[in-house]
Amino acid sequence: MNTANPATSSELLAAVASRELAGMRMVFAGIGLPTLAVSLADLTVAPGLEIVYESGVCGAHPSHLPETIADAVLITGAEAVLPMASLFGYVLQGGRIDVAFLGAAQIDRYGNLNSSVIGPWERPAVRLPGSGGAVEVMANAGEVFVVMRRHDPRSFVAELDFCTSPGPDRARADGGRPRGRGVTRVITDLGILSRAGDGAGEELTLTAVHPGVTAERVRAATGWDLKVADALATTAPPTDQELRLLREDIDPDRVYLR
Amino acid sequence: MNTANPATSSELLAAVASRELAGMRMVFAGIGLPTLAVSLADLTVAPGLEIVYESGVCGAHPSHLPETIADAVLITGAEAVLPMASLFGYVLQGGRIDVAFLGAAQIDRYGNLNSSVIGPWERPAVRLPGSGGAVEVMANAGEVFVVMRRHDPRSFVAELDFCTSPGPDRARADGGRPRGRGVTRVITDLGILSRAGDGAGEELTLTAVHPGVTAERVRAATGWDLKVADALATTAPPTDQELRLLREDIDPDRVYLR
Amino acid sequence: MDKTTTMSEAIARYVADGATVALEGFTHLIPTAAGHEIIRQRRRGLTVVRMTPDIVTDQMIAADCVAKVVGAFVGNSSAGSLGELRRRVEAGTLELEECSHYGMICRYLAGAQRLPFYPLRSYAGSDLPRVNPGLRKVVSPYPGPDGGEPEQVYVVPPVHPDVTIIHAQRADRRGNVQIWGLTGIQAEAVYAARHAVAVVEEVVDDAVVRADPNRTAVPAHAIDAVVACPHGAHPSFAQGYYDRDNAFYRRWAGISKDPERLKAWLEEYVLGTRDHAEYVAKLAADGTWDRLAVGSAPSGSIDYGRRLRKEHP
Amino acid sequence: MDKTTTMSEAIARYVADGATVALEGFTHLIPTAAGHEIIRQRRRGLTVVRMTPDIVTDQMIAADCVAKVVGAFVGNSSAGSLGELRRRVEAGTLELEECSHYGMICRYLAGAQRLPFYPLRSYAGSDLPRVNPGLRKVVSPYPGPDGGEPEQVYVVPPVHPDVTIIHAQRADRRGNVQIWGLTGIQAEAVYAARHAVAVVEEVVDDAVVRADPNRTAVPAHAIDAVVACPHGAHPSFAQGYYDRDNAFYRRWAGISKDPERLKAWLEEYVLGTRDHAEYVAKLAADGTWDRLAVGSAPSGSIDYGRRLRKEHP
Repeated sequence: MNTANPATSSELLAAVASRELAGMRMVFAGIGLPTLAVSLADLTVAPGLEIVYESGVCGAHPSHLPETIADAVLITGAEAVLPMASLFGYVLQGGRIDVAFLGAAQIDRYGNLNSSVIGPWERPAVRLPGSGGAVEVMANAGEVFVVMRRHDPRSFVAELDFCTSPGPDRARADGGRPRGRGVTRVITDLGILSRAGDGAGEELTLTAVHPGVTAERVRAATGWDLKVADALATTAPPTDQELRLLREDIDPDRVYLR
Repeated sequence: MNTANPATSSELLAAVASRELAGMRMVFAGIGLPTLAVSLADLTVAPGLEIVYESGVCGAHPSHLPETIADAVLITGAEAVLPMASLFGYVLQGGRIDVAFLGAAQIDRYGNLNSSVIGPWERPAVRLPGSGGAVEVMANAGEVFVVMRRHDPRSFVAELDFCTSPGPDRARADGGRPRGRGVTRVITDLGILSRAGDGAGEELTLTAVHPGVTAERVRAATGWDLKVADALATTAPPTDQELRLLREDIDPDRVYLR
Repeated sequence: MDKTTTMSEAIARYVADGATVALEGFTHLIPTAAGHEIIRQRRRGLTVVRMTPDIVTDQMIAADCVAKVVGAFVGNSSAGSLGELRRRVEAGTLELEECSHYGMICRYLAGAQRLPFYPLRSYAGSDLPRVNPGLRKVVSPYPGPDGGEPEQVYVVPPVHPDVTIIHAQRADRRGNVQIWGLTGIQAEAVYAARHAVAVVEEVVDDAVVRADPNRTAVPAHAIDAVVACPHGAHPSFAQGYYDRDNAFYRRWAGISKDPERLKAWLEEYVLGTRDHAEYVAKLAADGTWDRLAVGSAPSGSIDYGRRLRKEHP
Repeated sequence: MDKTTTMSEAIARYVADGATVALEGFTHLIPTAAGHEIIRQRRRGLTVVRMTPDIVTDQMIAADCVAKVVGAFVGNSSAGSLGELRRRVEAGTLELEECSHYGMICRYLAGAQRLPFYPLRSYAGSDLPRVNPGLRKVVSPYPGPDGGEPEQVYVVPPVHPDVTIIHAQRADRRGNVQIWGLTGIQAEAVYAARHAVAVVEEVVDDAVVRADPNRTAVPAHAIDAVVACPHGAHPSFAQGYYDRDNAFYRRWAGISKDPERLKAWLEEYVLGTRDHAEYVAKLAADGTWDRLAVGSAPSGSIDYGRRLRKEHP
């Protein structure tokens, strides 16, 4: 660890997320921390990792850090640009995505996500952007990682105000046959919550805390009675190599490392 | 009429078919006589008529007379080439075709078509090519013209051996809601059979005979008790202009004017 | 047939009060200039169909053109909220039909293919079907993958806009539209619609289009009007023509948060300009187009081949 | 990852006895050379899936590779019959699953989209559902267009080939496949399959592909093997590379009508050649490639643009 210039919270999140991508081949990701995590994984634990963007871009080779999933720099020099019907139909629903990153305003203990409203849908206190492709990503990706910059009880709730993107338990109860395991990792500013995602009724469990964070602090920041793993780990902080790659190669202008 | 060099049967068929295209905008056509008819109509009664080929070509400007619906000369210089899923899904099933040309081995009095087998399907006496896109064309084009070079009882049958491409009556009896009117014109070497196609149970009726052909001869060549229109017309032979266009501009090598 | 016309005429002709109007373009090639002209012509009671209702939708809502929004992502990209849309939805004064990205895609696919429904593997377990009664289930007529119970899947109904408006890099006068970079869902949105207007950066000679027919995303037979309108996608971008105005997206969060500021912005930039050319000139003054200018990255040329002999090979 | 390999290795690896093999390419870019290698490797019991089973299918049937054909048009284009296919179907010794063009397209669409069924507006009133039990009906969950009875539509089941083989103009070593001219149903057939092999006229540098990403019909993530095989689509054509051998199509009617002549043709041209390069050399001797050579018709180049400034616009 670079003790002269220690890791910021964003750098920690990016490094931790990148390590979870070991062995993955196809990632469905948005822009921001996931971009950093995937770029770092490509240079470390998952060489050849390909990001697919819902805009249709496959095999991007951007000249600049992209600001949106449709940034012109993702297109110029890309290996392929698919129409959106093909991207969503053949690549995502077709079952070719190993892991996808999602965000949300609320998450519950099973990894169900709300990105639609705070309050009642019909007359919301806060109208949020909505699903976008999240409901599709949850149903069709092999597994889903969620990155939450702020771990607090307003986001980690016992009851979602609205379930935009259901995990596999809810999907099966409604007669669906989801392809994937739902949310298997939630990476926050406090630690990592995990689900294997291969059994019914399985809850997110605190499996690691970041250096200096206690399990009690994470439980207090969670709106349900959060389970803690017997073998609770402490996250290894970013290595010098990870920090160097993030700071010098991947995001030298600190666009997402803010 | 060019009395020095009278019209061949192919020229007559092409000219007659072309006149039926007056007022049409989008034609779905194969190669051969339909090509000639559409090209002639574009130069006479239906300027701006567009042929769509099931291969995906729209707005072709071929340098040579095409030999197949996928001929390279249809592609080079075309206005658009669509993937087949778009051509069949959006253009044909989407309901954008005014009229389509089909051929068949057998046709019945309602304009149902067989292009699959002679004899029982399970063990046919003759295995024919099958539907190709014909069943889709019949269901989705506004109307269908059939060109038959040989009007005989083996092709004009009381009972099809197999119904590959049903007209709207059969489709509705099976719960379908066909978009179009089915076969409205059958143009043969003897004359023209017509259906308005706007009522149930309507039969093909002999509405015109070519010069020198009698209604009795057409009825004898037809495998069912063919109705004859009260106002039976005699086909106007190709005009000098039609013959000149066909011979000099459209098919100077007589590829399809054989 | 020459289908070129002015924006003013195209909107007057194809966008009536109360119409269902699809405006498509996913981040790339958003038909902003068309939305502005709809505002100038003070259309009312529109249903706006758009996968990602964004700045131009927010502007149309603020200008009181919109009764209902059908969409999947009602945010200002990742740059914050759409202030006016949020205010009205939270106040209950704007109807929102909430869907998802692939749900919207499938609604266009069903529309384009004239299907009564389109199946997809979304929605099972979601609250979306509870608030959107258009999301329904169908039981497969085949045995399940294990030979057992047939699968159930959700389906969406077709959407058939009265008009779809898209923006593109170029078209010929007949309406063959060529797009590169992200092609999104434009072709499906056009084929689903009763009429379609293509707004383009440039109208080009027939020969340019016909040299590369695979580049044609929408053939002329599906287009009713072609409008030349350079920079008509701003603040979104046109690949190879100008970059996205990310600064404006960020500014919109602030502008749209304050109803008075939003009103002033509309007065100055939309209602206060006669047409998009004036809007473009106005933005030129503060260096917008210099800031968004892009360099060259040529695609290279491929060869379609030409038959050499007269006879068939 | 470099996925280039030889035809021999690609077929040995991805085409097993009894496999379901889709060979796609509608008139254009038919993967003939791959079919010939399947014959050379004496595969048995294959199910061949192809919209338009044609000459290469007839050859594979005659070489006893094929147990079943799934297709929509089993003719030799407009040049006559497929002799061997007809003989065997008429004799009851070859299973044929008969479909239609759009039915096949929808089966690939269902396969690519991992759907249990795909709806289409064909088949009502046809005898095809009587002989193909895969063609079934679904009732729409929405009211009919007039607000009345819900519509019934037919649906088709997905097809999931063990391998799809396509021919294309070019690919990079990773397997990004670029196609121009007729693009057919190749992308859907690839995405529907468990594995996919791209046979190409040329393997090109990454930079060539990346200069024009919209030209990529199939991205690398869907391709397992890339085989360089010039003239591998003969007697069909490769737009811009060589024309269709119409004379050979016409000759095939005669060759395939006579089982002895057909057998001799296979012995000489397929089993008697070590690989496609030998087949190509053999045909060069009688001037085939000169006869099919094409001139130039360049597409022209478009511009993808390049960001000039370091910071975000």
